[in-house]
Amino acid sequence: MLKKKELSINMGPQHPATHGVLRLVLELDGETVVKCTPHVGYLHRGTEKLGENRTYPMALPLTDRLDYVSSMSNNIGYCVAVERLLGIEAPARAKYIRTIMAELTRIANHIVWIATHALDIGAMTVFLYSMRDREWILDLYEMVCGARLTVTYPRIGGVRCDIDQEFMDSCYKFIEDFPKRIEEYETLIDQNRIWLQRTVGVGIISAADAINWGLTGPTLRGSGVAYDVRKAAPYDAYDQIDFEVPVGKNCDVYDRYRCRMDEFRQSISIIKQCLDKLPDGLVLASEAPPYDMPIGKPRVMPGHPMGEILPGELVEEKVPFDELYSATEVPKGELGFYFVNDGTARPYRMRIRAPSFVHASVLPKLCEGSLVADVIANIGTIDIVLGECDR
Amino acid sequence: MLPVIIFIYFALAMTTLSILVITRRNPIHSVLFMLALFFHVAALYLFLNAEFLAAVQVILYAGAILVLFLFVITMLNLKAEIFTDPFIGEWPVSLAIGSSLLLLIFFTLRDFLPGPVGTYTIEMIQRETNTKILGRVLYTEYLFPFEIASLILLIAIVGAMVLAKKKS
Amino acid sequence: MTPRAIAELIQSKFKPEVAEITEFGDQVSVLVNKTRILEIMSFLRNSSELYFDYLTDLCGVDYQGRKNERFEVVYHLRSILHNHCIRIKAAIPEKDCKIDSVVRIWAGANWHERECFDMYGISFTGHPDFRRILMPDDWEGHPLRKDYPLKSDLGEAEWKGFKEVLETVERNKKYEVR
Amino acid sequence: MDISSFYGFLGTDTTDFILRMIIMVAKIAVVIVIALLHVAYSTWFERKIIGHMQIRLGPMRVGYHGLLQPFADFVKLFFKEDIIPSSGDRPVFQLAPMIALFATISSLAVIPFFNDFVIAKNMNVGLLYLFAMSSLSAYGIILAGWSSNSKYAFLGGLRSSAQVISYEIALALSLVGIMVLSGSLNLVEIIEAQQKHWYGMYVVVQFPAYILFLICAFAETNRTPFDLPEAESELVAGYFVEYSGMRFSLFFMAEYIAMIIMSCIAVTCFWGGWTLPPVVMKALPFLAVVPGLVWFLLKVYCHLFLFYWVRATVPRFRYDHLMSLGWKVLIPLALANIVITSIVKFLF
Repeated sequence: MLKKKELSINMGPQHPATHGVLRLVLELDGETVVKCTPHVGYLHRGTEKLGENRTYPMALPLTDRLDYVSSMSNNIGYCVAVERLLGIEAPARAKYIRTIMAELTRIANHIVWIATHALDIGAMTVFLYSMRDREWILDLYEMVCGARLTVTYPRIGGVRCDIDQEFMDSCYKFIEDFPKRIEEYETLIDQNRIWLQRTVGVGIISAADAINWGLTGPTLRGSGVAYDVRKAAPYDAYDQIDFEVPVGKNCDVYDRYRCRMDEFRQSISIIKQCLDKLPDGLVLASEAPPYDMPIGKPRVMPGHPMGEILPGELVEEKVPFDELYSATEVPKGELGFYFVNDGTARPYRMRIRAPSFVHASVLPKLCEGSLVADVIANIGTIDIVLGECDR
Repeated sequence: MLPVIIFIYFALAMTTLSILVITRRNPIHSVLFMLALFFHVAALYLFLNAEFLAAVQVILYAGAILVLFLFVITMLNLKAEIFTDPFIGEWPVSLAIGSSLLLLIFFTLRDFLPGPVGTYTIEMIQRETNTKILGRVLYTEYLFPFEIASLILLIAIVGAMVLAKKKS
Repeated sequence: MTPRAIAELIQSKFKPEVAEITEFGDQVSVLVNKTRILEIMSFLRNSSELYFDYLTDLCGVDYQGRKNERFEVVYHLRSILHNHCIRIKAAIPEKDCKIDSVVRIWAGANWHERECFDMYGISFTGHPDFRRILMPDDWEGHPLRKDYPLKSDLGEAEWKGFKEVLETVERNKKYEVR
Repeated sequence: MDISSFYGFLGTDTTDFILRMIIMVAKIAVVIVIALLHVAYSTWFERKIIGHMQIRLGPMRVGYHGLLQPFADFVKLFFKEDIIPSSGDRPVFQLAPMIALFATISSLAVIPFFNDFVIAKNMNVGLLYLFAMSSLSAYGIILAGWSSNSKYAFLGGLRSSAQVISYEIALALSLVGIMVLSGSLNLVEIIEAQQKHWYGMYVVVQFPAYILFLICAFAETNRTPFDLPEAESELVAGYFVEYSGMRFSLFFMAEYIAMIIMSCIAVTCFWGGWTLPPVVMKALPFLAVVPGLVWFLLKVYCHLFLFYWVRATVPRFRYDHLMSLGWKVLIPLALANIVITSIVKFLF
């Protein structure tokens, strides 16, 4: 007799809609997804291990490669964490510049997100419209630091170089023009019935579930939880800036889309405030560590051999390690750095809490029971970058 | 002469295709031969001046029913079927029964008489077009059988829906 | 609540379990025994005054050289409702390298625990889908351990997987169009 | 082709038969070659239009503004390696693109391009023939999906067969109103019937049917927003994911010819084919010097433009929405249209 058997499909690691090298093993019953198993790790480069063998300034460029769509935010997250760990206070001007850069990056990231998300759902034109506008932001990056993708512009204790009037003018012009561009995207998809059918009521995750799964960023806020690290634990200049945290209501793909579209507008308002309020002064703290930061001796208790352990030798005492967890709100969610420091210029442990990693883990919950086409919408809505997910 | 040659071709081709349909191990290939068969049948309809029927033959049988066959067959796992013997064990018996039936038809064929020419002659059909005549016949002379047939189809549709909905 | 107060509350509730409370900046870590970790965690998750509904992060740390407790599993907890956070650490000896999984309390711990196992070899009992996550399934060793070699100890020799690839290429040479 | 006349002259005059056959073959060859040229340039047209809609230029390198791009593409595809999956069904795999192309290209036989130019002139069931051929093109897709032995191709084939069967019905029903009004299934007679009215185009009186027809035409040709069988973000490329080189381009040509055929049907049935409305001709008599083919092509290219425009604008439907739209909206609306048209025709 005939037996019913699920069709299992390998979506990825090479697939146009998995945003990199995510691999989903889907078990299909017709068009319905019965089981979804994500496999990650194809882009694992051992960033944490690399970080543990480099001094703090040397590990900074590694963070560019995490979420390569918004490298500036990762740099800032890393610098904020190391500043907190080493007790360095960045100058006010640097803080404002970093805030501007972080918000520009948020816009750039959400542009890539709306581009790929809309392309996955089938609206091709949005993709090209938004890529045109991302070019502008990349030009702004180029203006301040010469790089476009992997910028390494922020430094521990400030930023690499000051911004000039040309950048300011261009930035003003950008924030003036960009709202019109957002409206352009919205005219294409916002009220489109097919877009609404594809997104409303799809990929629902309730607020309690979203918190339980550890979601952050717009993915969490789409479920109506107004948790934003910029508000909950402000860093840089966010405590002096007035902005709102957009939240969704229906916990579906459409609300997360709305959240991110509203964040565009909030980011513009933040950039405008920062540009208006930008204080004068230095952009790099005087106590900022140099590139060739001396490694130094591990801080150990008297008589403790932790620094130079011989093979097979064990010690009883506890070493006074500094521990610090520092979170920043990158476009994709909460990017956390957990450092364990033994007094040298190298982190004893560098842990990166990547939002994409957490978000990718929720895919089975979102996808199981829905249709194949919704899997695509769900991958788009959680906004993952595999460089960050696999580290 | 040419029409006879063409008819012989169609008759032979249809017989061959029918045999191919039932002897293929792979049901997909059977369906493909069936498709070719339907086209030959449609061509025979054209010989009878029934172009409407020919078109409907292709639309309904080739375009809808056979596609549904194909739809179901592609979803089956055919790996085992392809390697089984295409003939069942009792095939000589079946062959005997089949050929005796064929003989019977052959002998009755001698008494075949062409029916009397009715109202709808070829000339009239050409004048009025096939579609119009067919519609008129169906909706006047044969209205009752036509309605009965549609009712039976309706029952089949309802039945299919009941069966499909049962599960959930 | 301030982190200090939370730490003290935990200490008063689970007196024998709490080994140490350390503080750095405004962050407080509580080092606990791993045996009753599930109990402590469900208390933290469910008590109304703490209500740590959000597991920010879970990771392992390798303190190689310590006599008894080589590893630590670090939990970063946050309460979105009360906006306070705490760090819980559970010490794990190398010989008995396992701890109870907290996936039942926070679903988000799922992949973090898998990663922790992948990188440090710490087993999580009660985990629903316990596999490696970042490294290939047939990987040997746990890369983030401090004694994991930074450079291949094979010297000039190739990694065996690479050798297999080379052999396959050699075998398929005959199909190449020249 | 009128079979009875074919039947009649065969025995009498063989040379006449051979002569007519030669003329027929020449006509077919001319139509196919010109149609393929149109296919080549409709790809260029599409890339240019979508390019400009998406603030980019489209092909620019080969020839002036990329005018030779279709030929460059053809040369590339022709010389590409033809890869056949080792575990696929080889004969079916090779047959599938041919079925797809044959089904669409043979539809050209009954399209009246301009006054008195139809390959099969007296085909009394012209519209039915078109439906038959368009339903046949589903075979190419299903068989391609199945024989590739690839799950993505298979899913694409399944989706396509379900889609084509569903929308075939609504497509045929949306044209029944035209049949009722013109009293014929012959496309030439449909155009002539339109000329009897002052407006000269059935789109005036059959506007809802026209919209229904357009929606179904998009679905039949697997174009956005109904391009689920080849949804590149879900099924990579759907049913032709395993095809390469010339066989791939056969599918490609089939899709574009199908678009042209659908545009031709729309123009013939709703826009008066090669004719202009009598009221326009009366007002502007000098337009009579323009050959009918110009109007026909103009109308066809307007429809092709619509295909491209929609592709640049809307997202893709989901499978279940597509099915419910077809069965729950389009078919009832088409049936209602038939009933209303028949009543109105009966009363007036």
